[in-house]
Amino acid sequence: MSGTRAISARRIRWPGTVTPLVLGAAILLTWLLIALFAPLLAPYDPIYQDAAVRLQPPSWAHPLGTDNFGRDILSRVIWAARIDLQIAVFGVVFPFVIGTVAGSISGFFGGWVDTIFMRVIDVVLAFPFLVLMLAIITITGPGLGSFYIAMALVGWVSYARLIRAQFLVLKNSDFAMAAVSLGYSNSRVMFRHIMPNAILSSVVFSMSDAVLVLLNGAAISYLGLGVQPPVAEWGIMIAEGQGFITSAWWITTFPGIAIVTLAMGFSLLADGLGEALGVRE
Amino acid sequence: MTDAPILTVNNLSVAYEGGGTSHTIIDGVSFTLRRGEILGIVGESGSGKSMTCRALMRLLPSSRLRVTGGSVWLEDGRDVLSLSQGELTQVRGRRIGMIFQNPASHLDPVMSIGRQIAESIRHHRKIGRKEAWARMLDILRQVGIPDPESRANAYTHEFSGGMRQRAMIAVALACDPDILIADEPTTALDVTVQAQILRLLQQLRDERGLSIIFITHDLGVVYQLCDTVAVMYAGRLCEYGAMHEVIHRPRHHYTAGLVACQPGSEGGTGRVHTIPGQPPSPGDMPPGCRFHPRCGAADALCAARQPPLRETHEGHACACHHPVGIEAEAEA
Amino acid sequence: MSRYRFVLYRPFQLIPVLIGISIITFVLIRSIPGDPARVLLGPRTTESALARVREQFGLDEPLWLQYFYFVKNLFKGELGKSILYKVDVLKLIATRIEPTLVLVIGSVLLALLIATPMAAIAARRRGSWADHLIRIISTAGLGFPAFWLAIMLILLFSVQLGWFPVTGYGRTFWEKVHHMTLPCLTTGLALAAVLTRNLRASILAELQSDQATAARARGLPENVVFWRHVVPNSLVPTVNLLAVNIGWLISGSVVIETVFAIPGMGQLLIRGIFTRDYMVVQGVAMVFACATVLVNFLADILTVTIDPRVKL
Amino acid sequence: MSAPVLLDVRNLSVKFPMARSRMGLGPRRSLNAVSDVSMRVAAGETVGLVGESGSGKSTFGRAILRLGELTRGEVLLDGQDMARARGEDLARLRRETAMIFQDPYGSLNPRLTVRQAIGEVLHVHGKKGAAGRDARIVELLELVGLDATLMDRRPGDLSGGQCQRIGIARALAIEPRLIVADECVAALDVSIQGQIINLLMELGQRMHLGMIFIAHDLAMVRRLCDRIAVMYLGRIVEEGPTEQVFKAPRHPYTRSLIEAIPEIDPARMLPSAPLPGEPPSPVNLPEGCAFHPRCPLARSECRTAVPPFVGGAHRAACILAPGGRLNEVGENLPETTPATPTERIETC
Repeated sequence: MSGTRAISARRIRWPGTVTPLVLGAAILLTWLLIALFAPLLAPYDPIYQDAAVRLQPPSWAHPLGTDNFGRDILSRVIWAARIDLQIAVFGVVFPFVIGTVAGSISGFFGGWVDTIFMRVIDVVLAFPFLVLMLAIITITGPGLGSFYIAMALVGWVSYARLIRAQFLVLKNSDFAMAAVSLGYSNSRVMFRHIMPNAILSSVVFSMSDAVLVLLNGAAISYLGLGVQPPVAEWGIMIAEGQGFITSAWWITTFPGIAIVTLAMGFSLLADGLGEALGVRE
Repeated sequence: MTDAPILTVNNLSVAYEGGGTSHTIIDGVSFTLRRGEILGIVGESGSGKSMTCRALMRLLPSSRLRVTGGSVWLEDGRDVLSLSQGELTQVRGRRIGMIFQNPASHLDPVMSIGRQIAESIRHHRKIGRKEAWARMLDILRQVGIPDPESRANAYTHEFSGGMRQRAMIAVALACDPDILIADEPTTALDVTVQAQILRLLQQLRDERGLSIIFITHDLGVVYQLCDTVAVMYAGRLCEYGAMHEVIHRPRHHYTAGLVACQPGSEGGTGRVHTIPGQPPSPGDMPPGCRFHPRCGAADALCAARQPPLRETHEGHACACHHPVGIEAEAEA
Repeated sequence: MSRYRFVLYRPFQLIPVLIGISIITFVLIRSIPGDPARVLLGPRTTESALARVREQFGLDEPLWLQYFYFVKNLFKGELGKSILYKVDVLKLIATRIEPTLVLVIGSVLLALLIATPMAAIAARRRGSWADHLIRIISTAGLGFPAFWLAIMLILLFSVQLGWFPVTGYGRTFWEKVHHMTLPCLTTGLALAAVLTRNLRASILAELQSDQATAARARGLPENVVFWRHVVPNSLVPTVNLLAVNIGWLISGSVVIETVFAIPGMGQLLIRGIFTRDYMVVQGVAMVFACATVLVNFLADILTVTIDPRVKL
Repeated sequence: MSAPVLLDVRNLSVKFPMARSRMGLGPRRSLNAVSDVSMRVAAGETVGLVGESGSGKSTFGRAILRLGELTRGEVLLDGQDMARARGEDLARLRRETAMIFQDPYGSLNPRLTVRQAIGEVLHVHGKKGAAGRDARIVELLELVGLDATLMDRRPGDLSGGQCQRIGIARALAIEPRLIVADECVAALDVSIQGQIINLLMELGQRMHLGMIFIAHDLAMVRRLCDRIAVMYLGRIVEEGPTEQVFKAPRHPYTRSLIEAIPEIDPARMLPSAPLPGEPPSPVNLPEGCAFHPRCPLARSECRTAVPPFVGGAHRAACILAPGGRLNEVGENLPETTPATPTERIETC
């Protein structure tokens, strides 16, 4: 009953007319603009230390207050958007590319190639994500570059598994078999017919993955193994403010809110995209 | 078959409401069911045959679907559509049982068949665990499941296709309902297994006086099983009457076309008769008679006015301005 | 019972994964630049200690032989000695396991306690304000950095209200409960966000499933349909989700132990990294990996128990 | 059929290896999807392949087009064995054969428009330069009874019947000589089914195509096919000219199958004692004749030996069939006299 199926198809409705896609895109766009125009928007230099205004609560001069070095929190939050957006983007792109290539090779060819990839994936997945990343960073030394290397080495498995599963389903789908029966070459079937359909779910996944990457990046900086001071980054700012929570709550609170909103933007975009493209996690 | 109707559906309508618009999915469907009668509801995908039965069980699959009018009278004079939730649970399963096309998805995969049946029995009749279990075994035996003692502990996925359908019939009949609604129960089965299930339904009718509403797209199955038949097209009832009368002397052009479409008709060889075009979609119904764009006998009247369902003969009603075989009188 | 036969032979199937884990940890330590013996013993050490390590791991032998010695030591339960604490890594880990275990199990229990009713309310009153609220909170919850949430909870419950201690672990049972409540709540809340979203989606799907419709059609009241047919079927994907998230949960505990200064394995790991105590890093990583494998194995047993269709 | 043989399948078998039970230490088992099946199709001839689910008919259809695994046997296309063909030989098979699938939506790439989907076939096979391509697409669409205005639609916007016609147009674009249609009307409504059957009938005649029509609906097969082959558990149990098979079936299974079709005919009501049981799993095939556990005529001989497939143009694999071991005289099957109806039901 095609008619009833169309009607009973489940649609996730969000309150009002604002769809998650629009809301998520708006949040991300806002942060992107903030990051781009940081020099214009930030009232102060993010690393300038002014001993005269240490630990000031939010005021007209310093809307989000100042930290223990007298640096303006608002300016630091704005400048940090550049670093954290970069973390979310690069932390996703490298694993995405590696995982997609590995997953499609594994899924398309099957056999021993697939077996080897699956074993490697099993082993990498056996390690808790952050633990393996930390172990890698131990070797490469702290810093943003190390973070990206660790991210690429660890994060690709999720994409590889996802793409592989999609390939296995699509490879046996009627339309792929139709393509083979019409005499199309292997590469045409793989790149023109299977890949565009398979990659949709990874694109959606990459949006929710961006949330995890962002949180991981911030956590690693918080632990002191990522971005190094005095650079403004939300995770570091939270770490720096932790010692002052009893006296200066604003130092930790505002960078946290920044992370939550940016992450929410990615989550909403993932929900919206998944719904629009008919992909379910 | 006795004359007193056990179920009377009167002018049942269902609408889909969403995105600011509302369109009618089921438009004024009426029929009656008598004790021991097997009524076939035939129609193609999207004709609303399934939806009609969901509506009268108040099991519409989406909150956007709403019954907009009509009534469903039980034998005791209650209207199913105005029952409270509590009363409804006493009607479903106890008075009206229901089986579906795909037993694999309509049975709980993580509960054994026996427990599902016993659960229904214990819910409707307040009896003990042991008694319910014994009764459950009895029902499994009645629907032809061999070795019920051990099969009762099996799960859905451990049954074959035909056995699953038998198990679902057992679940539906657990509380001895008067009416069984069968929503395309044999469509997914192989023909030899279909024949077994049709035979079983006939037996249940003969032995228990069960009344059955049998929904199908296959006129052949209707011919083999039913006493009366209702033909639906695009959400409306277009013909209704005694089965032999409707199939051998169809009055509605759609029914006539459908009978001629059967691959087994005309000796079963040569080109197949077809109905040109395709059924309309729910959001885009043609005005007047909904079949007129595909009908060879359509004229301006058909495009302008919806034909009412009228009795052409004793116990045979048809919604057509120009019924097959009845000439001028239709104009009146 | 034959469905449970995999319990007997699954451990053998896990051997390749365990070998893989040992290879990765082996390679990790060997890829640090410099003299491995010096790397393993730290900067301040004696020549005799260096010689002993070189002999124990055969550091002048070919790499595959070194790996062989490494595995042989593993079987003897020797993961090497900590540079900082001067004790066997395994013994060190043994003293640190309890707080981490309490944290992980406590968080899972709290998360289930929070997520199940939330998801049930949201799914059954779909489209109501309660549903919208739960969904917005859980979606936002996905993006809460655990360490920040921890600080916020400390600010509220410890600093403002003074209900819970800020840091530490305690000695007696009740002290431990007192100390671990906030840490468990932190990771529990983060996990609850993920669980609520997924459980809500699978309950919604099950509520509209054919089998639920059929259960209503045989006259079962909505409550019976929900608790007897909808919830058991929705739990199947949730168990898998929990198993998948165990790695994530351990990662979270590493950070949370640092925030609350809990003397667990996570804190040990972080200290190990800062003090370049490589043997500790290697040992903790390995134990965590094996724990993940074990949890996934347990999840398989649970899945088979609640879903008779699954064959392993 | 005097026309030259286009496709000659000889002793084709397909076995799917199954995972060993008990951690790979149990006995190696395999699923016998197709066992020792032979079939010939001449140009311009339509052969129906019928059977219930699990009979192996689809597996067979895929194997002969090399779209699925194939364990043993030969697939001769114009006398050349394609069973193990590679490279250019395989490309020739692809050029000359096409498949029509069951799911009208699933067999089309959801992301491609009609123009792209058919245009791609023309492009890959170098059928037309870019200039003539659109004209050819219009021509193909008209051939299958579709309007050229549908060119830029995607499958999601089309009805099942329209998608199935596009599937046929796409298959015709390579100008094949053999078409395998796998349950290609099963997912459609009755009134649309007839349209597709008529279309296939017309095209088959006009283009002199060889066609294998795989279906479970015997009435449809009777309309369309010149010859019919009945499969049960991976073997052909009966084969012959359609009308002969329908009017005088020689295998008890074929007869039960025909009897079970619900027809609108007062003379052909369903039997009061339908064929009991369901086909067993292809993993553990019964010894002897695979049908014997369900057969109302089964003798003790049926349990031991696989009956030979005998009898000229109309052949059957049953010892009771004309030419079978117990029926040298060639009489048709004896009527069955089963036990009481209820007894039957309970044993199934």
